Amino acid sequence: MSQTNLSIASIYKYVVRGLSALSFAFLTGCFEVAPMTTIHPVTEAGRDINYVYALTTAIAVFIFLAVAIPVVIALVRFRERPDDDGSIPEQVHGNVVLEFIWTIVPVILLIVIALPTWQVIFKQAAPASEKALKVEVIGHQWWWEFRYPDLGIVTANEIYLPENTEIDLSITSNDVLHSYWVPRFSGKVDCVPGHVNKDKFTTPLAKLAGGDYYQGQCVELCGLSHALMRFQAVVLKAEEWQRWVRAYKEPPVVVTSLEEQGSKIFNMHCASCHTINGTPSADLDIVKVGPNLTNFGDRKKMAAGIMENSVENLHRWIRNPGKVKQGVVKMIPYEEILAPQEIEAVAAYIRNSTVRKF
Amino acid sequence: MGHAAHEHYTVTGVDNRKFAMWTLIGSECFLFGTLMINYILNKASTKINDPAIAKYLIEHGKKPFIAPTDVYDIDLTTISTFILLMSSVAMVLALDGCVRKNLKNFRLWTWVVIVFGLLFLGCQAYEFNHFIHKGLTLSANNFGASFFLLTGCHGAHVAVGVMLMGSVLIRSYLQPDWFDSVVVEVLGLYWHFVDVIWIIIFTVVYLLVYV
Amino acid sequence: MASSENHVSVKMYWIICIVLCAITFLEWVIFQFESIRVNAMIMVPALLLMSVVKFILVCGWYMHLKYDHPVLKYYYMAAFFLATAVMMALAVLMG
Amino acid sequence: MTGFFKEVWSWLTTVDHKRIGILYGASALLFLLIGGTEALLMRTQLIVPGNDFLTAKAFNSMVTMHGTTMIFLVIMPLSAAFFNFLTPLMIGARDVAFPRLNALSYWIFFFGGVLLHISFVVGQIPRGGWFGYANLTSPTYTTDLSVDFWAMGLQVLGLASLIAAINFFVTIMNMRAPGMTLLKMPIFIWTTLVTQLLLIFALPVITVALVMITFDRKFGTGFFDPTLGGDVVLWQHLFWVFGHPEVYILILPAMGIVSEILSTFSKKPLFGYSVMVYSTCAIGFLGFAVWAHHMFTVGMGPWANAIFSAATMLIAVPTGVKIFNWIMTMWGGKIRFTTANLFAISFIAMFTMGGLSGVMHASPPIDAQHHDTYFVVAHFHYVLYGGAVMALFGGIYYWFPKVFGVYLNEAMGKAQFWLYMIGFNVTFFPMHFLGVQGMPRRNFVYAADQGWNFWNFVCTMGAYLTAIGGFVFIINVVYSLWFGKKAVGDDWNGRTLEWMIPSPPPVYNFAVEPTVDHLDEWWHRKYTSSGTRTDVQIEAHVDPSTIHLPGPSFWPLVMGFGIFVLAGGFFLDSYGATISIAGMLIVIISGYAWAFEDNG
Repeated sequence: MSQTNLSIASIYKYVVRGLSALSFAFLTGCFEVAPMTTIHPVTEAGRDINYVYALTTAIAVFIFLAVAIPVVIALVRFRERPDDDGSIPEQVHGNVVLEFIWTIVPVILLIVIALPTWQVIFKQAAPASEKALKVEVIGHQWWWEFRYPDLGIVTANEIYLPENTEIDLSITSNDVLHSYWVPRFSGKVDCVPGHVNKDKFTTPLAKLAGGDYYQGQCVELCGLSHALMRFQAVVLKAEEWQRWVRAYKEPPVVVTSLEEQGSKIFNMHCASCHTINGTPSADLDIVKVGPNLTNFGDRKKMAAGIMENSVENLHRWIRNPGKVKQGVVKMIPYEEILAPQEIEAVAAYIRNSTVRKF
Repeated sequence: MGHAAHEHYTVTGVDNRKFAMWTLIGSECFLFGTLMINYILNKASTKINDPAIAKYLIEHGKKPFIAPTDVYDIDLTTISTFILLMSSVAMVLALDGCVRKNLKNFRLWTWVVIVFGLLFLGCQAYEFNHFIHKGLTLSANNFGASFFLLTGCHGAHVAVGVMLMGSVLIRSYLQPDWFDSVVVEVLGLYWHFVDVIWIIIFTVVYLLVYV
Repeated sequence: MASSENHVSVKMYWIICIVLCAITFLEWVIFQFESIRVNAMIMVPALLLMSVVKFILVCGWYMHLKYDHPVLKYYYMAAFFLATAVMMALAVLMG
Repeated sequence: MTGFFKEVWSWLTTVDHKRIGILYGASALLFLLIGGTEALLMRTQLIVPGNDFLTAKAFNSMVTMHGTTMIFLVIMPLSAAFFNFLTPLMIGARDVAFPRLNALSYWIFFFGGVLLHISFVVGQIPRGGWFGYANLTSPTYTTDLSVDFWAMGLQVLGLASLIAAINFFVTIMNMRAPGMTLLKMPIFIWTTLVTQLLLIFALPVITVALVMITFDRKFGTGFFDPTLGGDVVLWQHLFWVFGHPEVYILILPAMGIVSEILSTFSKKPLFGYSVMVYSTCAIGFLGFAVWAHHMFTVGMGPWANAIFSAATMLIAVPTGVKIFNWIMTMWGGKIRFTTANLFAISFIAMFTMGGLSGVMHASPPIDAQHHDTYFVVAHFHYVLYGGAVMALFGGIYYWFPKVFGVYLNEAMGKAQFWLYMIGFNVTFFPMHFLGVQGMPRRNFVYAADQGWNFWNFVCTMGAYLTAIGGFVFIINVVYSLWFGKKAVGDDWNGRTLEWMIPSPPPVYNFAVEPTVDHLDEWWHRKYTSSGTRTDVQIEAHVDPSTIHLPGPSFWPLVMGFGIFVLAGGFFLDSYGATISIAGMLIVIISGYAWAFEDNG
C-alpha cells in the first residue's frame, strides 16, 4: 500500500489500529501478567488475536456508555415528582428515524469488528510452511503426550520448543474431549478423538538459560481430574535446543547403587506402562498407557503440572496416585506392592538418572 | 361457524384440536429431519463393530462390512410405500364417510386403514427380521443403528396411528351415531403426515443409496 | 373449519390416488433399468421431483391444506423449510 | 375428606390455568433454592486455592446439576408460570385451549424434576456438564447411571415443555378476544408466542440426541464413539442446534415482562411496538442460524467459523434495537421506582453488559481465548441471571397483587433488589477478570501460583450476599401473603386486559368476554385520547356457576406418573423392562380414560 494513498481502506486501518492500540494499553495496563493471561501474547498469532480483542473491547465499552448514559439521564429527568398532578405524559408510540439510526449504527460497528475477525480467521487457518517443526499433541485422561515425528522424540507434560521457529501442531485425543491451550501463544484448539486439529504459531525468542516456561491447561471438561491436567511449554535458545534433542537420545546415567536397584525395579514393574529411552522398557513393542519418562529429571513439575517435581511428591505419587489425583485408576497404588526402600530406589532412579546435561 | 355444543369461537376459524395437530406436525418435521440427517451422516460407516457378527460374517465368506445395498430389497419397500399410500386414500375416504354420516362407508374405510397400517407394520417387521438374519443388528454398525432408529421411530408412529384409528372404530361400534368429524380429521392429518414422512424416507433412505 | 361442506369431492380423492400410485410405480420402474439407476445425474433429480409431487398432493388435498386458513400453510412451510435448512447446514458442517 | 385433603385434592386435579401457573411458580422457586445451594457449594469450594471442601466428583456433579436445574427447573418453569397465569388473561380468554393438557404438562414437568433429583438419593448425580458432551458420557468413560438420569430427566422435561408449547401456541393463535388482531396483542404475548415456536422447533432435536446417547449407553450403538465409527462432534451440533434457541427461550419471556413493567411505570406506551415485535421474531428466527458459535474451537474450519460469527453478530442488532426502545419508552415518561421497575431497569443495564461481552466472543479469534473460561461464565450469568432471573423477579413483584390479591412489601422488595444487584455484580463482574487471566470453567480446584486467588475470594463473597437477598425474598412472600396490603384489581394503573378484572381473578376470568379495539386496550378505556381520566370500574363479580368451565380431572396426574414410571424403567437392568411396560400401560389406560371422560 503506497504511503501517500489515503484511501478509505488506509484511514479505516489507521483508525482501527489506533483505537485497538489505545484500548490494548488500557487492557494490559490494569492486569498484571498472570501465568495464564490471555492478553499478554508473546507470539505473532497471539498478537493478531489481541488486536481484534482490544478493538472489540473498545467498541463494547463505547456501546455500553451509549446505553448507560441515556438510561441515567432518563431516570433522573423523568422520575415522577412527589408533587405530580396525575396527568399522563405524551403517549409517544415510536419514531422511524430513531429506529433507523439504532439499527444502522450497530451494523456499522459490527462490520468494523467483523472485517478484522475474518482476516485473522483465514490468516490462522492457512497451513504451516514445510520447514515448520511438526509436533503432535495427544490428550489423555489427565495428562499430555507430545511427539516430534521428525526427531523421533516422545515426551509428556512439558513441550520443549526451539525459539523463533514456526511450529505446526497436530492436535488430537486418545480418549475423551480435551482442549490444548497455551494462552500466551494463541487460542485454544480442542483435542477431538477421531479428528486431527491443526494449530500454527512462531515461538518467541528465549530469554532465560534453561528455557522460558509458559503455562497451559486442558480447557474442556474431561472427567474427574480435568482441573489437574496442566502442562508447560518450554522455549529453549537455539543451541540449547540442539543439545536437548541430542541429549534426549542418550540412555539414563546410573551412578549410585540406589539408582541401580531402582532401574531393576523400574524394568520389572513400571516398564509395561512407561518408557525411558535407552532402557529395556523402550524395546517392548506394546502400546504404553503411561506417560514417557525419558527426561523426567529435567521437568520442573510432575503429574501433569500440578505439583513440584520433588522427592517426597514423587514418593507420595508412587505410593497412591489415586489419592493425589482423583479418578486415576490405570496406575495402581504401589504402597502395598513395593517396600518403602524400593519406592525410594525407583524414585531416585527416575528422578536422578534421567537428568539430561544440555 | 356454529357447531356442536362444546365448539368454541376461534379466531382463525380452525378448530383448536386441528390447529394443535398441525403444530405437532411442525414439531415432528424437526424430529424426523434430525433422524434423517443422522442416517445420512452415518450410512457410510458400514464396518461391523460387534465381534460376534464380524466372526459370523467371515465364517460365511463375507467381509465384516454391511452396506445399505447389501441388505435393501427395493421391491418389498415399494410395496410398503404402496400400502401406506392406499391407507392414506382409505383414511380420506373414511373422513368423507364420517362427514356425510354414512356409517357403512365410515366403518369400512376405517377398517381398511387399520388393516393396511398393520400390513405396513408387517412388511417392516419382516424387513427388520430379514436384516437381523443378514447380521445387521442395532449394535452391528452405525449404519444399522441409524437405519433402525429412523424407520423404527416411523414404525412406532404408524403403530400409534393404528391404535388411535382402532379407538375410533371401537367408539363407532359402541355409539353408532357418533360422527365427530373433527376428531377423525385430526387423526387423518396425523396419518397423512406419517405417510408423507414415509414418502421422504422411501426416497432419501432407500432410493438415493443406490445412486 | 370442520369440513361439513367438504371442498374436495370423492372423485378428486380417487384421481389423486391413481396419480400417487402411478408415481410410485414409476419410481419402481426407474429402478429396474440398470443404465438409468447408475446414472446419478438423472436419478437424483427424478426421484426428488417425484417425491416432491407426492408430498404436495398429499399435503395439499388429503390434508386439506389448500382449503384451510392460510396460517396453517405458512406455519407448515416455515417448519418444513427451517428444518430442511438446519439439516442441510448440518450435512455440510459434518462433511 | 377433611378440608385440608379436599384442598390438596383440588390442587392435584386442577385444570384452571391460574392454579397451574401458581404450581409452576412454586415449583420453580423451590428448585431455585436447590440450584442456589449448588452454586453456593461450588463458590465455597473455589474460595481459596487447593481447597478440599468438595471432591472432584462432587464438584462436577454440582456444576452439572446447577446448570441443568437453573435452566430446565427454574427459569423455564418460572416463565411457564407467567405464560400459564397471564396468557388467557391478557388475550381475553377464559382458559387455555386444552386445560387438561395444560395440567398434564405441569405434572410431567414435576415428575421430570423428581426423576432428575432421584439421582441425588441413589448417589449417581449427573456430572458430565449441563451440555453432556459426548465421549465423556459414553459407557466406556461414565460407567454408572449418572448420565442416564440426566438424559431421561431431560427427555421427560422436554416432553412437558413441548406439550405446553403446543397448548399455548394454539391458545394465542386461536383464542384471542374479538378485535384483538396480532398487532394489538400485548408485547408479552408476542414474546410468549415466539418462545413457544422456538420450543416446538428446538425440542425434537434434543429428544433425538438424548435417544441416541441412551441407545449408545444401553444398546451398544456407536453414534458418538469414535472407535465404533461414530463422531463426537455430531453430539455437539445436535445439542447446540437445540441449545441456542433454548437460551432465547430463556430470555424472550424476560424481555416481554420488562417491556410490560417499563411501559406501566413510565405511564407511556412501549416505544416502537411494531419494531419490538419484528425484532422478537428476528431473534426467534435467527436463533436457529447461530448455534455453532459454541463450537468455534472444535475445528470446523475457517469458513464455518466466519459464517457463524457473522450470523452471531447479526443477531446482536435486533437485541440492541430492543434495548434502545426500552430507553425511549422511559424517555419523557413519569417513572415510578417501585421494586418491579427497579428490577426492570436493572435488566436493561445487566442485559446490555451481558450482550456486549457476548458480542466480544462472537468473533472466533477472541472466542479462542474466551471459550470455556470464566469470561463465558460471566457473560451468560449477566445475560441469564442479571437478565432473565432479575426480570422474572420483577414480574413476580409486578403481578403478585394480581395473583394473590395482596401487594408484596415494597421495603423488603427494595432490600432484596439491592442485595441482589450488589451481590450479583460483586459475584460476576470479577469473573470477567478471571476469564481474562485464563481461568478455565468447571475446575474444581486451582493452584495458588495461577494468579486467581483474590478475585475468586471476591466472587464467593458476592455469592453469599445474593443468598441473603434470597432469604429476604422468602420472608417477603410469607409476610405479604398474610399481612400484605390488599389489592383490588387495577393494582399499578396498568395498560393490559388482566388489570380490568378483580385480583385475585375469579375462576371464569372475564364475566363478559371483552372486545378489543386498541393496543393497550385497558389504558384506552381509562384515558381518553386527550389524557383525561374517565372512571372505569373493575369488572364486577358474577356467579361462577352460570359460566361453563371445564371440570377438574385426575387423569393428567396419573398420566404424568405413568410417564415417570416409563422413564424410570430405563435405570434397572434386570426388571427395568417390565417397569417401563407397566408405565406404558398406565399412560395408555389414562389416555383412554381421559378421552372417554365427559369433562364438559
